[in-house]
Amino acid sequence: MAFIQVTILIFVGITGTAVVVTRNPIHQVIGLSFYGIILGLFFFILQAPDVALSQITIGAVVLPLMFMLALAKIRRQEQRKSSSGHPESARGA
Amino acid sequence: MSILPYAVAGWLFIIGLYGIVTSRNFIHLVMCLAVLQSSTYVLLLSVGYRVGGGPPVFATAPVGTPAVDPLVHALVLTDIVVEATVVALLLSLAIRIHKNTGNLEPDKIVELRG
Amino acid sequence: MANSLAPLPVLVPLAAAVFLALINKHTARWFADFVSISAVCASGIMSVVLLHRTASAPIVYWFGGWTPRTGIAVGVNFYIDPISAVLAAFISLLALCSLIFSLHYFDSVGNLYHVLMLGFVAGMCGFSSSGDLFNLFVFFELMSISAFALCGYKTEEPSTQQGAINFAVMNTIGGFLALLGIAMFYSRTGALNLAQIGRTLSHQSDALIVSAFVFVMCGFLVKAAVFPFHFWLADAHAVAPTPVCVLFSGIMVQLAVYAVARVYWSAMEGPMSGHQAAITSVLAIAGTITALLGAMMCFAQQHIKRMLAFSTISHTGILVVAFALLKPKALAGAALYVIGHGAAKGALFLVAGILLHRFGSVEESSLYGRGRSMKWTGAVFAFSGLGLAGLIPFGTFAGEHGIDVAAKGTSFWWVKVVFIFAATLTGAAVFRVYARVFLGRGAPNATEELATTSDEARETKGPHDHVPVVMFIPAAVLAVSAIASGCVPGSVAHFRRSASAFSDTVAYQAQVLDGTALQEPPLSEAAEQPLAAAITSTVTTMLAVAVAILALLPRRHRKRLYLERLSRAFSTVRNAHSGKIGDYVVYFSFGVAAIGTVLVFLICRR
Amino acid sequence: MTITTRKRLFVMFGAALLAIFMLAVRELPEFGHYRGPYGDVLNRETVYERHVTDVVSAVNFDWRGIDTLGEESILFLSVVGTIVLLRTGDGETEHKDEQGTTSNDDIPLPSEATRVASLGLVGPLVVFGLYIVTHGHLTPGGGFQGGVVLATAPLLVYVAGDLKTFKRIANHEFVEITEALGIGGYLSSGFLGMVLGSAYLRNVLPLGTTGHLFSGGTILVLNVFTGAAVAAGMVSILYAFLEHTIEVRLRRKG
Repeated sequence: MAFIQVTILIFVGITGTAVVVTRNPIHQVIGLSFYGIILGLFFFILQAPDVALSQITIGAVVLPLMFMLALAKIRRQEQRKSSSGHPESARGA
Repeated sequence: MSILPYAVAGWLFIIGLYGIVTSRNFIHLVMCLAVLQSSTYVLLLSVGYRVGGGPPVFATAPVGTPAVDPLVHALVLTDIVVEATVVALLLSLAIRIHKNTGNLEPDKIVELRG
Repeated sequence: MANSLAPLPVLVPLAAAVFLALINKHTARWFADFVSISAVCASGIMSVVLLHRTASAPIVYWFGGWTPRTGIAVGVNFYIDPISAVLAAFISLLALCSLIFSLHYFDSVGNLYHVLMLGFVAGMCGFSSSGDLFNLFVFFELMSISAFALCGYKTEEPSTQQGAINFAVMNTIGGFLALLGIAMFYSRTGALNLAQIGRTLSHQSDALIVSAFVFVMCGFLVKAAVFPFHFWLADAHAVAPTPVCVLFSGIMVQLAVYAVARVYWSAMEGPMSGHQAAITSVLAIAGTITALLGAMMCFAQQHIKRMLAFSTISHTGILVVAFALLKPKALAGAALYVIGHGAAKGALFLVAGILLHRFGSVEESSLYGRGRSMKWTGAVFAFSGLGLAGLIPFGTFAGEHGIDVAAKGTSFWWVKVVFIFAATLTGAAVFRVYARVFLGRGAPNATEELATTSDEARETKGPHDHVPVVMFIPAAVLAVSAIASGCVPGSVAHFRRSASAFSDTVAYQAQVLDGTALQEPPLSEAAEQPLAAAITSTVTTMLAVAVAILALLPRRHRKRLYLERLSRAFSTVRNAHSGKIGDYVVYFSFGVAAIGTVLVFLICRR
Repeated sequence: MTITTRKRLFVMFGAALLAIFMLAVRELPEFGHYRGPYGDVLNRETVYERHVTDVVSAVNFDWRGIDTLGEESILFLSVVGTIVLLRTGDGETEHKDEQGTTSNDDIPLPSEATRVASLGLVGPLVVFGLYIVTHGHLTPGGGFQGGVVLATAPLLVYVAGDLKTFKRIANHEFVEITEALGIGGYLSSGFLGMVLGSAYLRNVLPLGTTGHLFSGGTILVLNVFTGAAVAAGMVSILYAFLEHTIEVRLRRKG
């Protein structure tokens, strides 16, 4: 096994673990994006350009973007709830 | 050393499960699920790799050049799209749950019991 | 090509779904109903035609025309034998009933419900006929995705999302565990086709093969809701729209067991030969626990949908036991059982849907006596309850009898007791609800147990003072099918023959990879004692009625009989069903680790 | 169970699980020694049989085309599911109660430089995406990758702050129709083979010359349909998450 493969693999393991143990979702999203890039690199090294391209576009861009948007949406819901004792929150409870 | 890629795949699966078990936030939980899922990519691509093989593209290289397994690449492509869709669906569920209960903590939402 | 019908039961619903999405904004509700019902009908009719054609030999259909080359499968195939065709036809029947039932349902929403339903049906049909391991995974995900969305459909209630998220997370984890297993199979054999995997593996078995099988099996068993993976099912059923529950409980869960059986007999039969005892004992124990636990949990429920969900868990446990016996005869019984149970359970869920429509509640205590005027609906409910209890001549009776016969003479003869227990308790729960809700018997508020959920929001609009015909008829049809499935002359023999073909691994591999047709397997008619079985089934049903009556006794009588203490002791088990996804994942990892350790240890020690 | 209890239990079971997994993968062929035969057959045959040079695309769109159809359907159903789950229910008045909260909206409008840069990137991005989609059978890439690249183009419009245009591009109706057309096209091209007397998804179009753009028969066609479905699917999912924010920002701008 080539040195570069070992290095990147270990890096994959570490970043993956880091994404999981990061408890703050916003930091986690950044970690996830980074993780996506590392995985993409790993795939590239494994001679899988198709997958690497797909991983970098989806795993490193679209997926974190989805999380960002979801977080933004949730924050907005929270703001709305706190700004005016909104009936909507009462509905759910 | 040669089982390192497999070990990493197993580790990613377990650490993803660990994240889900200990999660206090649905968004965090979904991201752990994404990590768990990436274990399948690593395993699939690793089992199809061949030392000295080129990419399975024969645009410039002539047919017969040693190449890695193209099949697992196709499987992983499918898998990646599946991941994105599952994440999208779970995130919309999480947004909904937050909207209805004002809460994102899995353990605090105990409507269904017993 | 003569068999060009083979992929159509999947493609037609899918095409209808796409078509409906395309014209979504510009079409009326009735048109969407029309398109989806005709698509499901068409899919069902084609499955029946296929069933007819498979009578001579199973159909192997290669997508893209890629037939295998010198034994190497280069494409993906559908393998349609009588059992998978019957399942596909049954999927269509259930989907048809729930679509007709939903004509009055969801008045407020657009046509996306139909799109999801059609996608769900397509996914299930594909899952039942695929002969390729990765393709199986794709269809597994297809049906999962639509099931998640359908489950979370009633977006207004907080419990809905909780149930849907538990469902989605557990099943996704299960799916990817299965994919890990698939990758392991692939790395060893270089094949994804089940027949080719089986042939390449031949008789070798080592830790890799065993754990790959364990991963695939456990991944699918998550969907089958086998202990300890069953926790999500009750949550999902309690919150999913009632017509969707019919499909969840009636066939989706059972399909997962079917897939495990398919994988086993097409690929794992060789590697596991000589180790059957290990598989049998592990799975029989898991199935037994599932059946017992599900039955007890079922009886303890007040929420009717949740109660029926636990009853499904219990009956799936029976199916798993049937598979664990690894005998064609048990398999035939199981196939019949799936139909009989699915129809009865579907009818029960639809009656629950009618109750929800009329009274806006599916809580037993709050419905007390309110169903007195609904004689016919009540009759359907009680009648289907007889089906759950396995009374002769329901399909469940014939199925259970088949499994019993297979278990006889093995060291697993005692599963009969488990079956009786499960049938008694699940039947009793239905009868108890019937007596309280439709007859107004027993104490009005007989329960001091923790109320599980609050009232559900209605799923319908419009007048609620009568039972609409379109809601009643599907329920009645399903109840009649439950009994009809056991009465079709020759059906038992037919299922036996199909099951022995199903479990003929070598013939399967030859047909898929070499294209050699199967010979008709000889019909082995074993001596049976239908009389003894009939008596047992009658006694079981009477027991179920007796237990229901016991449960209806006033509290002081129940105290004297120690029933109260019993139910208190059981509360620990109930509390384990906490609704917390973290807990469920812990149980899941326990289950996989336990099954894996035991099987690897038993099979691979040298 | 509390989280601590769960953690303790899981450490035990997870370790057992990992142990089984490691025991199993010890028996795998050594890393880097793929043994075939499936992949090798594909590598050997694809160029001759299908006149395409990217084997992965041939696997996705020809050898195992039904998997991709299933996967497109998964994407399609998940888009439908997302829309269903995020729909505004009857009892809710989402769009009417914004006056009090718009001031909390802290997303700044982009600077002029960002605007120009983002909008300037849209063109090349679209061209790049189309290139990847249409050359999927020749070089790495294809419907998935190109589709995702195309899906990011409307997002650049969003980043540039041109919300009205973004809304026009990404509104549900347009995107849903593209999505349905993409997957519908895939589904119906499959019937072509069936109509011509062969199996579903049989590649019956002329295969052309290896290495040319118009080669590979249905592989190219399916690639394009997949590109449309993936691009539309991704835009629709992102739009479903963004919808509300856009409404607010548009209102604030006047």
